[in-house]
Amino acid sequence: MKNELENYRMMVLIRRFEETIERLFSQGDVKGTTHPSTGQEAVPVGVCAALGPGDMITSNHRGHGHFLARGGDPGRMMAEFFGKATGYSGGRGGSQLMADYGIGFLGGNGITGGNIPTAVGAAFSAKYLKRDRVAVCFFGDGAANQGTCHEAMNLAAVWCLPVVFVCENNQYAMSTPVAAAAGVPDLAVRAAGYGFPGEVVDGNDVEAVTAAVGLARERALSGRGPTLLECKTYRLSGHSRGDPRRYRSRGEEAAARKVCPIVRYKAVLTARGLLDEPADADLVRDVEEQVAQAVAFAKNSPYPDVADLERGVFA
Amino acid sequence: MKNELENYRMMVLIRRFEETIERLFSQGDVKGTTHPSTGQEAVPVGVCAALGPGDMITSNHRGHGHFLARGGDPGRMMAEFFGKATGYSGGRGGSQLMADYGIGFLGGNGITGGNIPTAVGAAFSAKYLKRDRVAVCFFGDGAANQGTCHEAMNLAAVWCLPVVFVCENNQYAMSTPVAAAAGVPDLAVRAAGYGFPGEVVDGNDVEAVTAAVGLARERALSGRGPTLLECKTYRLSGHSRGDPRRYRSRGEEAAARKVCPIVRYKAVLTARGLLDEPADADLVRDVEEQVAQAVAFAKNSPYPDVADLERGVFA
Amino acid sequence: MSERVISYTDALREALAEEMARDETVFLMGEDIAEYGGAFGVTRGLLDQFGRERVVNTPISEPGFTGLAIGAAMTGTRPVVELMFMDFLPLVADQLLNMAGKLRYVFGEQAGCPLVIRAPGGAGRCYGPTHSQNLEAWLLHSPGIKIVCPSTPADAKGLLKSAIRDPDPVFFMEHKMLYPTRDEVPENPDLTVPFGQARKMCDGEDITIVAWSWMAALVDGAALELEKLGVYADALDLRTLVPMDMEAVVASVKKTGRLMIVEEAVRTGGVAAEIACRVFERAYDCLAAPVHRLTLPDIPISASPLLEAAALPSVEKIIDMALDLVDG
Amino acid sequence: MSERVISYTDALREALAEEMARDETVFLMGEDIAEYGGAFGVTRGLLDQFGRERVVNTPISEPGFTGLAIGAAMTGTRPVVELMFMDFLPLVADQLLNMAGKLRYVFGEQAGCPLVIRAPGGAGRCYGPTHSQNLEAWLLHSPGIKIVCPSTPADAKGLLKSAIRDPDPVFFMEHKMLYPTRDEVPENPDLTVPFGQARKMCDGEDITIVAWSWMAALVDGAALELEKLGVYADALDLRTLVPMDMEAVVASVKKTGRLMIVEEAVRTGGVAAEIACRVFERAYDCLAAPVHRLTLPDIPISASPLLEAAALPSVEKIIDMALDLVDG
Ligand SMILES: Cc1ncc(C[n+]2csc(CCOP(=O)(O)OP(=O)(O)O)c2C)c(N)n1
Ligand SMILES: Cc1ncc(C[n+]2csc(CCOP(=O)(O)OP(=O)(O)O)c2C)c(N)n1
Ligand SMILES: [Mg+2]
Ligand SMILES: [Mg+2]
Repeated sequence: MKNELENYRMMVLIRRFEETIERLFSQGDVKGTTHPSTGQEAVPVGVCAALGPGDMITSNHRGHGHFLARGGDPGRMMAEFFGKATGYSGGRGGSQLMADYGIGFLGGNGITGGNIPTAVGAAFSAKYLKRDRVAVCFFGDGAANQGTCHEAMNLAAVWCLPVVFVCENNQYAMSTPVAAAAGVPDLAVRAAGYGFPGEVVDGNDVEAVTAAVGLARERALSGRGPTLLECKTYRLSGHSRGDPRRYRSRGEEAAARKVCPIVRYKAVLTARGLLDEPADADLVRDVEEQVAQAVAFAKNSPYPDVADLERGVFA
Repeated sequence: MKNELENYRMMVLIRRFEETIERLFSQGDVKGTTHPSTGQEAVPVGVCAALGPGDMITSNHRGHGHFLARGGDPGRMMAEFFGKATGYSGGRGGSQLMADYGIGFLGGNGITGGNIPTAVGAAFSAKYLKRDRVAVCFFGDGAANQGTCHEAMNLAAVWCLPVVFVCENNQYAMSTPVAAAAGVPDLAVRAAGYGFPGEVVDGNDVEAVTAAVGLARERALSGRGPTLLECKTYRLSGHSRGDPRRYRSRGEEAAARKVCPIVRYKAVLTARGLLDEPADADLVRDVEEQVAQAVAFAKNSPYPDVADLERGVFA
Repeated sequence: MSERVISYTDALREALAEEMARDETVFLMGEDIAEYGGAFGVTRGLLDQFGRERVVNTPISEPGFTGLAIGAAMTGTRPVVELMFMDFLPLVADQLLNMAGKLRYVFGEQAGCPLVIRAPGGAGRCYGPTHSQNLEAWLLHSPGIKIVCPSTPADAKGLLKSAIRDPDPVFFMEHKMLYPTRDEVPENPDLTVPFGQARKMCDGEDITIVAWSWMAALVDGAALELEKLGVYADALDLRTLVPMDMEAVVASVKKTGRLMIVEEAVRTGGVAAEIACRVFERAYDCLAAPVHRLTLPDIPISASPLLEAAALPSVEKIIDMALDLVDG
Repeated sequence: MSERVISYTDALREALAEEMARDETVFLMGEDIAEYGGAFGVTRGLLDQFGRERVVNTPISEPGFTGLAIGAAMTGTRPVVELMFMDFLPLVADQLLNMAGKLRYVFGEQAGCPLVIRAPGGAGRCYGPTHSQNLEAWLLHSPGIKIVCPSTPADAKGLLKSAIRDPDPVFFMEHKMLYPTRDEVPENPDLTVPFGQARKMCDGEDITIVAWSWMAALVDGAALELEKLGVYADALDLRTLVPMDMEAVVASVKKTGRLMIVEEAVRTGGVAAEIACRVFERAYDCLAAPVHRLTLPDIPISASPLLEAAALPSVEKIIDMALDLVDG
């Protein structure tokens, strides 16, 4: 497990990164759309802290946190938003579609639920090639109602594959609250329909997430198959750029902000004597500097060559 | 509930109908393929005995029993196999695609799992139009692993729709035993993942099926939503025409044949004093006559007019 | 009597509201169409007006709720389904191809399926590879599905009303770039626009230019520019692809002898190929030059504004190709 | 050295076995491919030969196991997936269009996807509306997917081997009517058939006839008959649609001046339209007559033998249309 301050710093980095992206969008510096993971930082950070270097992740539309926590370079990510040649996808993918196979990040996915079977496929390869690694899939409460989720979980169960299903239940799929989208309050119970364990995890407690993933990973590596972890959290931002959030109250958001994973972990680390206000201020300043550098890198990077537009469809 | 002898007779009719179809195929009288429901007769007969006249059924590829039990005309069904103009679909549909909306039979479906959402749609209409009726969906153990099954069940749960999901678990999807296709032995447990009741039913006991559907129907009509009934049964025939059944032993089949729903119900009715050998022989002869008439009707019917080939795609 | 000027989005909403008021069996279903009003605001306000029973938010289950809508359409209601992006058409393609489009042909007249699927296609907003596609060519190759693709607010309203009243499954293609466009739209709730009648955007003798949806709007603009350059285009907005008004296209080609088709989709296997092929079949002798197709190259659509624009047809590219064809 | 005569099915099986022996990362996945050997027996015996780890029976979950196969192909294995019928392509269309076909373009060279999807298309066996379709036109309009469609046992073997070795996603179209056909097939396991090279079935000056898959076999037969009638057809089997050997088609049309395309799919929006359109674009001046398309009408395929045959192209219909085109 990474040390506590590193994890705390990563959560702050994700938060600042998302806030910066939102600002750049509203200033018109970057185009398209984006799905911030503000408020959900403990899930990716907690998950990635439990993973080994060979493990593989498939991500969804709300994947900046996943990528950063797995070691994605903020500069190359930022450059992707700016549509620059140095972006992870050279401007072709944008917010949802970046990947770095080298660090086991198999990319985001614009199709809700699309990345669940691919994670199971990565787990299939791992088992087939007898490599000691697991696949991890990040998906939302909304994606849990896609058919691909059902099929992928059942396939993983039948073949006893080393995969950890991480459902980030942030209470909403766009504007739709979980209660209006699923017949059960806890999506974790669905694991029983496939014959593997499902567990509700406090997704705003980074250490609880790491602990749960650690056990699930052990299970997977020892050949006992998949686990579903439903990490309950809250998306503090809008669903995507320009979401007026008419479907919930500002009061609900304010309450959630008070128990956000960064607020909570800061209190924990302070209580443990690992952090104090000056150290936190330093850390935040350092993170801000890192994000500013990422933006500068992106801005200073060249645009892709339009002459290459038709290159790369096939090998 | 229909009377016992009527249900028994219907089971015998389905058996003879399927056997006749198989013979016609092997003689080359009819072309294409077919999926016999031999051995599963108690499910459709038990289900339909519990339904009201306004209720609606969606069927799958193995639907002859469903259609006959719901009141389909054996002659027009047979004519469909022969590709005649008098067939339910005028020769266009064949074995899998016949319908009679007038008796609440919304048709078979060639896409495994395709008919599960449509049943939920029929239930949606019933609720929307405030009609006191339920929709019933017949699907197999194999279809339970399709994404559409998951989505349809969750939708029915969330909107509390009047639908009864009847899973005919006949132990195999084509050659694949349930244990190789699903992570759990009882598919009924999956209902808990949607928040409605799921129950394992002895699908070779026609009265048990009727009783379970009766309760599920009441539940649906009183606004308490869907139910999943997993009816355990056994397909005595091959999956489809020309299946050498390499995936199971003849011994297993012989054992199943001894507890087939017709054998069992005959014993029950005999014990109740409602049936004896002579009466049974009469009944069987009567059924055989009915099937023979259906074949004669089909054979004597005209072929469709090829000039109409392009008609009827749009209203 | 002067017409009101409203947006394409408002025109669509008006059509929905009018048809819902006219026919109680019409209901709306889709992801985030209630409080949120749909990703592009088309259904905004309809929840308040018609209630939750008729403006139904769905879970994210495209194959499931499309199949459900088909089942509903088979049994007495008229679902109007919103698919958040046309890129998700593949998720419901089985339901459309293998069920909705085959029901009537196979089961006969008992099996009506008055279903409308609305979905916004198209690029131009930098939404990237999986939120920018036009896939109507797949549906063109799927018997039993009508395809409607309005390019003006008035057509958006009139064609959506026709779609909802139609007894058959209709795929109703909207476009992200068209939503904010504004124009005159009749208020009369009895007015509809019939299927299968192309709209002549511009009259000319030099070249026929055929398009639909957002590309028709671009062609409309390009035709004006071409006029200034002394090139007179006969510009047609097809409005519906199934049925397709080939009479209008052929008549125009007979007049101009030159045909150009503008399609916002990858080139290979697109709708333009079918149109060109039909023109060759019916007006072979009248063509003074090969048909020109202006399309996307056979690549995914990038998120970057630069790469997206480079791939897409534009007014400039239309003008250049038209000049080329007329000179050539 | 005389070649063996084996069936198309056996040739496919041989290709699978050879490639599995050659490369341990190759595995098979699909419904009922193990004990049952697949609905058409292609994989029969491979379970015994390679074991359950490499011949993997799937639950009925087409979108799921196709997505899984993509994930596997992204991470070091080479899945060869059997889709029981090509009619189920829509169920996996999202996986192919929105994922497999876009990975390399978007994520770059790191994102190889050496995936093969095998599926039998076609009618002729009275399997009815949902088990008889050819849907390659959809894939033609989906960048990033190669399309392979052999019509002979030798090509079945050689092209399947190429497909398995290919670094990109390949849709490999088989055909129910071709499975039992028999012909000479090389035994040498190193021989492959490259993509993008049409096969000249017959040399002639009067008319070019282009086809693929089962239709190529019909054209082959028709060309012989036509010869007896004094009409010499230049008959081309495309073998692969992506990449497509337009050079061969254009060269032939330049020679004959007449083009006919035979496609076993509904007419509108089919592959034939694209081919015709490309020929017009590249060899417009060489055409002495309009291109003719022989296809299915725009209807579902019936189960009845009578109606199915009435809808399908046949040797007779090919001959009639060819005569018509040559005389016209
Ligand atoms: C197949 C598909 N349907 C719909 C969408 C549009 N969409 C993008 S994200 C989203 C909500 C997803 O909710 P959830 O899975 O809970 O993830 P969250 O956004 O909350 O992180 C929707 C509806 C999509 N991208 N793909
Ligand atoms: C989408 C789809 N996949 C595969 C098939 C081929 N197929 C037809 S029936 C069948 C088995 C279905 O099994 P189950 O649901 O258990 O029903 P049963 O046949 O046992 O009645 C299969 C694989 C199909 N028709 N549709
Ligand atoms: Mg969510
Ligand atoms: Mg079964």
